[in-house]
Amino acid sequence: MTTAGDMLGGRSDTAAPAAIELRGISKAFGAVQANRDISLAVPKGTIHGIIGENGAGKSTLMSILYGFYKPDAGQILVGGKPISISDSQTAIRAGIGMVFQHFKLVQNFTVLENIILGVEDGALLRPSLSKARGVLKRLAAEYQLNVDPDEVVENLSVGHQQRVEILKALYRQADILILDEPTGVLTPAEADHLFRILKGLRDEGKTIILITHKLREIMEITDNVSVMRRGEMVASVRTAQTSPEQLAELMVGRKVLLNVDKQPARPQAPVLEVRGLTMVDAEGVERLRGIDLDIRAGEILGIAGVSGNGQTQLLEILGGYPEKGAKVTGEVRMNGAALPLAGSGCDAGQRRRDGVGHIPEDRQVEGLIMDFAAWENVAFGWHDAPEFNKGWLMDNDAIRRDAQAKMERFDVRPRDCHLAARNFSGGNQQKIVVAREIERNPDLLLIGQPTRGVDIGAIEFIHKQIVALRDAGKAILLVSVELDEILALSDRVAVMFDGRIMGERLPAQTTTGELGLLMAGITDTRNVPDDAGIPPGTANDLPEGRA
Amino acid sequence: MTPLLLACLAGLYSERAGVFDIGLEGKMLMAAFTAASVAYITGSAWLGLAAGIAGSLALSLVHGLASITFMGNQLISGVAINFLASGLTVLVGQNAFGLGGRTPALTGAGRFNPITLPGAEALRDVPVLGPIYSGLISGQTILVYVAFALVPITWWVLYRTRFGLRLRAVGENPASVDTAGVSVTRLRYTAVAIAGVLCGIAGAYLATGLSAGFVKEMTAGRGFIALAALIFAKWRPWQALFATFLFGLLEAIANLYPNLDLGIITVPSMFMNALPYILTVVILAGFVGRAIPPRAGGEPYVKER
Amino acid sequence: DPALIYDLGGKFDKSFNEAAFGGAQRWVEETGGTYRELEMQSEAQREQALRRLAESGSNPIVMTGFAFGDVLTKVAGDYPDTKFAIIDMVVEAPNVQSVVFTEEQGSYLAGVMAGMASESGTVGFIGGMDIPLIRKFECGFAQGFKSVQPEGSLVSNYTGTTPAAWNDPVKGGELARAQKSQGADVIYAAAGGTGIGVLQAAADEGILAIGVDSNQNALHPGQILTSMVKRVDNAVFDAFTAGTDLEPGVKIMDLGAGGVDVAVDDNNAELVTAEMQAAVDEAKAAIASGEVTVHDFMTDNACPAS
Amino acid sequence: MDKMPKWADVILTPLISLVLAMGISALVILAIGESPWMALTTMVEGALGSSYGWGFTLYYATNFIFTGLAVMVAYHAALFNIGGEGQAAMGGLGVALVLLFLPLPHWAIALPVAMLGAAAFGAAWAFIPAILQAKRGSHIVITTIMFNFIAAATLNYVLVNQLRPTGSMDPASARFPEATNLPALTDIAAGMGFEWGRNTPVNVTFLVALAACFLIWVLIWRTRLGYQIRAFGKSEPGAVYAGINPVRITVIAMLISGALAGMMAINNVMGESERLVLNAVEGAGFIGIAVALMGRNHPLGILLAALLFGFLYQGGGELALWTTIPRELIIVIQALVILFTGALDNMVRMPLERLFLTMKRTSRGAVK
Ligand SMILES: Nc1ncnc2c1ncn2[C@@H]1O[C@H](COP(=O)(O)OP(=O)(O)OP(=O)(O)O)[C@@H](O)[C@H]1O
Ligand SMILES: Nc1ncnc2c1ncn2[C@@H]1O[C@H](COP(=O)(O)OP(=O)(O)OP(=O)(O)O)[C@@H](O)[C@H]1O
Ligand SMILES: [Mg+2]
Ligand SMILES: [Mg+2]
Repeated sequence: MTTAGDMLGGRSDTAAPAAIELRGISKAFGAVQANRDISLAVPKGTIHGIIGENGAGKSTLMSILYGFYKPDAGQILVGGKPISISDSQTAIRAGIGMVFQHFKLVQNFTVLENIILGVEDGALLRPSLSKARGVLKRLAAEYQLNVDPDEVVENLSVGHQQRVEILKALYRQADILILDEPTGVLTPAEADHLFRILKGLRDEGKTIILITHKLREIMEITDNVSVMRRGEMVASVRTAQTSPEQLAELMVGRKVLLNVDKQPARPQAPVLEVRGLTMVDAEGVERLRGIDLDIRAGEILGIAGVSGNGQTQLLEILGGYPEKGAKVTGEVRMNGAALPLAGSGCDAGQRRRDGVGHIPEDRQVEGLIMDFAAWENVAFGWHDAPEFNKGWLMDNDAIRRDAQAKMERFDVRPRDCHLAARNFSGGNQQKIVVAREIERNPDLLLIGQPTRGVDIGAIEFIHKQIVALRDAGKAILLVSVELDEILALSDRVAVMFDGRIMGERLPAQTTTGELGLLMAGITDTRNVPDDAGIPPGTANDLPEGRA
Repeated sequence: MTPLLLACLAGLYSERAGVFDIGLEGKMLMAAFTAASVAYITGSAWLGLAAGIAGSLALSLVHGLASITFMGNQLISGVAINFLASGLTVLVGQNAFGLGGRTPALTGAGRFNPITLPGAEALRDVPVLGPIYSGLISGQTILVYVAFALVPITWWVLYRTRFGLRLRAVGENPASVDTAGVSVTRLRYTAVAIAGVLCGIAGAYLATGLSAGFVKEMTAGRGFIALAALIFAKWRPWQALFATFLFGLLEAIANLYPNLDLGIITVPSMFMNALPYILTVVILAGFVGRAIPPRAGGEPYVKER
Repeated sequence: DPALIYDLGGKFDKSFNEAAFGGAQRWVEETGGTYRELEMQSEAQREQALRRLAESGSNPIVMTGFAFGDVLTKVAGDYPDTKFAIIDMVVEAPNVQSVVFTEEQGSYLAGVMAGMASESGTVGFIGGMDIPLIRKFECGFAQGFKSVQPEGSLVSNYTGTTPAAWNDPVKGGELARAQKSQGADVIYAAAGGTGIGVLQAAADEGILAIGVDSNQNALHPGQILTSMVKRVDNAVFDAFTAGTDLEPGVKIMDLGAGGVDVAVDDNNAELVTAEMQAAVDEAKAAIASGEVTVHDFMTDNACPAS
Repeated sequence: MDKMPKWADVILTPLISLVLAMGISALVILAIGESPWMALTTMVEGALGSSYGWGFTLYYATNFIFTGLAVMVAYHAALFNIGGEGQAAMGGLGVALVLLFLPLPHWAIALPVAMLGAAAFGAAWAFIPAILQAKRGSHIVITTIMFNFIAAATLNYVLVNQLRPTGSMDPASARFPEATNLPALTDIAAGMGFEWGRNTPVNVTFLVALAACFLIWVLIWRTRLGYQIRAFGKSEPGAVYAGINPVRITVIAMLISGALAGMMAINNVMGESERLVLNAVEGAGFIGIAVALMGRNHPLGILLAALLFGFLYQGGGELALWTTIPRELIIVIQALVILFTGALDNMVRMPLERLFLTMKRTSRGAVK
């Protein structure tokens, strides 16, 4: 057996032991083999990228390293010495820190309380808190990681919550920092800022492991990169010696088209007209502040923006289910007829009858009932449809036939409509939702984060379907935090910030840099260089998702 | 209201740690029984108290096993514990004392007797404060003082100590505690055990303080009222004191006016008896609004599906 | 052999059923006979128990509690050769003896004693579940009390509306303390297991209490004024002794027949003054002669004294 | 995909749990100095040994089927209805009012009308907790508990002060008219020419209960409403996205639940006692929770679990009647059954899963 170090060639020949080394790690969850005989060595003072499809086992591997899961087999060496990481306490003591894909913060605790949780000095809180306050101040200055220590976490934007997670690790004096998909929730500027911090940490001699689905980030920041597929480590290479195309192929096991192939749009009559849409939520916070939008048949309007700037509210209102207790005003017309924004007639079922399809932002919470079989999910939301019903009863046979056909056309794997939704991988779950909504042929399709956390192979397929629907003359509203996706799919791009549309651009005539500024609420975008972030000083003080 | 307060605080510890506990009733009942039995056999209320705590703790352990170790349904476990206590107390009691589940009456040192606080007699004649001090504050059993002292103590533990921080965290997001290197299991067991101890004191107080022995089903729904008070208090210690005080007050009013004569109609005693329950519903509906329980409450912490 | 069926409260309810048990035990001691006994577990079992006992040859079959009335009416006819006795309820059938007690009379005497003993002029009554039978106790007590202290006041409470009301000594204690704070210095408890808490609290608080059904004077010697005894034990004993010759019809166990009484023994001798005893005797005589009729709450659901 | 076959999850796990519960019960019986074997044989003999025993077992099971179904329907909407006790009590009131005050000439007419009365009253009693949960977020567990107490008080008041015939000791209503008495199964059997279960209270309601099982199965798994209830129960945000109104589903599910609990009164009030007595429900509402959970919230499972609890009830009753073992033993056994099958089921399931997993692995290995 070769060690992971060998695969990397060069560096492992040096005398210094790897900061961290995994040997033959295996882990199964019940019948799912999440990690199979994985070996990996990460040299000290480097940034190591890990990529792989959804469910390839990246998070599992890192969680094992952090003592969150116990491996079934294998060995871990830190600084060349084998250690047994039985729980996170051991990992922390060994100098490992981890920022999880799904943050592990206590939502109603303050930043300070979250920071000291588990590493309090002594039985009383007061001394720990005041010590932490001091350290936090120092760390904030050193790494430009400002957060208000007394703010309650649930009031922070996701970006700031992530800062808290990083500060947590730094407060624990981590030498090895693991970040699991940290940029999924950040603006380009925030991501840039994060990368600067990571580079700084590396230059201090810390070791960083970075998981991401974005090949651009891998190429930009990592020294080495490892690729996982179906629980196995298929390659570890020097970043400088590879290319995005090669990585994508390693990941999926076949050639992948990284760009969307589409013809120019041929927009027709307007389908959706939104005028002066405002929304004040139950707590009295104004989430939408006068939105005006038009979407014509046969075009895709992309809405870019950091999550939490009102996109969710916009989708929910258009989808017919504004948040409980919210006050919505303004006008929404669909094919010329006004849609009710409150009271009876304003419900998701009615919207569907009016011709609105909706791929929700969160497939697991909204789009699917995870415990329902795939066939039941294919009727979800459309369960009133006449073809699914026989008098009082639901026509389950018809639904199953329909489900089987859709799964066939959308290549959902495994092709078993009796399987519960939770037993499909993320990409296939998303395909079920996309199939259900697109195949109804809606006049207007609302799409929220169509490919969030979905791997490259599935993204390619889903993008094709969206474009096909547009070409069939339907109107599409696409909300995504992925600028690349927005730019690739949209015919027009609107940027949302703090409940407002900051501006509209044509994809061909803008850059990620310009959009990034708009996403941060800066409308003066005259002298922005292509693809660049914003000037350093301002990055820290990006406004939170909502003020 | 003392047993109510103790049970309410017991529920507070458990539920703040994310373990719902509708078995408060059963634990109190079991404690009342073991306390009365041991106090009768040994003639010592203190040994009775210890036995009460032990009895309640045993059921807490069952609850912990079901809801923490085996990740079972916490509500079902609570229901089962209530049944278990209701059956076992009588079964064992009948077997031991042959009185149909009653324990023989306790006398003397077998009970907790009121203590007169220093100066109570002297101050009796001071206007206003005198009667309050000597009549209300002085002359309670030691367990009452314990219960009331537990309110600030609980507050302090919860908000000022490391243990409290972790306890609250584990009820909100156990994964955060786990990834901080602290054992979720141990924390939750501790919380459930504290709940056991407090229910134990409550039950012992019922049987050896407020009355002189055990009678079957003697908790008579107090565990459920404590639960309602806990929700009313939104899982906070001072509010728990206030909530139990309110329930005590409602009951006292119902006791004072068994048939409320409103001039036109006389409210029959049945309704005055049900008044605390009716008002609970009204309060839950009107004043407390949505009481948001600890976020991880009721859910076992499952790491690997 | 005879048989005895206890009502849902159970054999050891420290009150009514337990008194019946005592009567059966006394019969065993005196005659050396054997008997069968059953405890109910659910409503549906009543009929089952009656039939099974009748079919297995038990005779006579004695049951405690009005709740049997309905099924006995249904079942008695099917077993003409078996004799039944039911306590606290009238069932008209040729093979049934119905034993009823004049609790209002006994409670009247208790009321008289309470009236004599009360210095504050306020006495208390604590009932278990709020049902007519217990109202009957309350009403008799009120009349007796008012006969001594016409201007006195009676505080009355019921523990609850579910069967749990019979088993809540803590609430019994609380009610007793609440009544004391309203001035009551003698409290009559007709509340099964709850009553234990009332008697205890009264003893703790240094006021007097009155027990019920069985003689409970010994629970707190010197602190229980008296107990209104309802001689269910005698009824059972008599029925067992009569055996198959049990006489059908209504048997009224009133004051004259020794069915109800107030207990005076060593435990409360000090509390019962000569005057008090005289007043009780006088009341007894008056009731026996018809000079005083104690109103029975059950006849019209109303009580003249409250 | 699954860790173990469905049959193992649905049948083997509860069965082993049941055996464990019985084992501990045996220890308890030993501890109080009695013979577990004798107890078991008495129970089996008394509950299943004769048509007589079966008559009672089925009678109790009928009660539990209704309360179990009630818990189940609410549970599918993620609502924990602990109020079956109060709803069944109010259902009894509904039955009594219908039968006492409407002139109903024949049981075949009286039955559906009384069912309506029972269902309406039970549903009404579930309505307030439902609407409070849906609109104000008042915790349904607490409100339904409170409503149990309030139902007891209400019933007490009505029975003592309104429905009780004057002069009667018994806080119970008058007997229902003879014509409305339901035929017992024994009468039906006699009509068909054989003798079965003489003097047992099981009556046509048992057949109604069986029908209810089937109808509820259809409702939950075959109708649109059932689909909506299940979807809402699994994910409220999902339901909202799909155009399912949470308030509506909460209220409807609780109304059905309350109606089912109320319909239990057909069995005990109309079928057995033929008048309304205090405390007619006798804890069946709480047993329903255990029945539903043991029955995995499926009507077939509920039927089986109800039979089990009917057996425990009748067998336990016989035990208490004819031996010196106190009746509380049955409560202990019930508690253990609930504990092991409901809350500690993973104690059995986890090792079983591991077993099946290794079996699968080794067999797969063998094939290779
Ligand atoms: N939590 C789970 N419980 C049970 N089975 C699961 C679970 N997660 C995944 N599986 C099973 O494991 C298989 C592999 O899942 P995984 O997420 O690795 O797929 P994938 O290769 O990443 O697919 P995709 O690219 O569509 O995300 C799934 O198809 C599913 O059957
Ligand atoms: N706690 C768990 N219990 C059961 N199965 C799990 C658990 N966590 C992960 N899995 C399964 O293990 C496999 C690997 O999951 P993992 O989260 O490591 O993938 P990943 O590479 O991080 O995917 P993603 O890119 O979606 O984050 C998947 O099939 C997943 O469903
Ligand atoms: Mg996946
Ligand atoms: Mg991951």
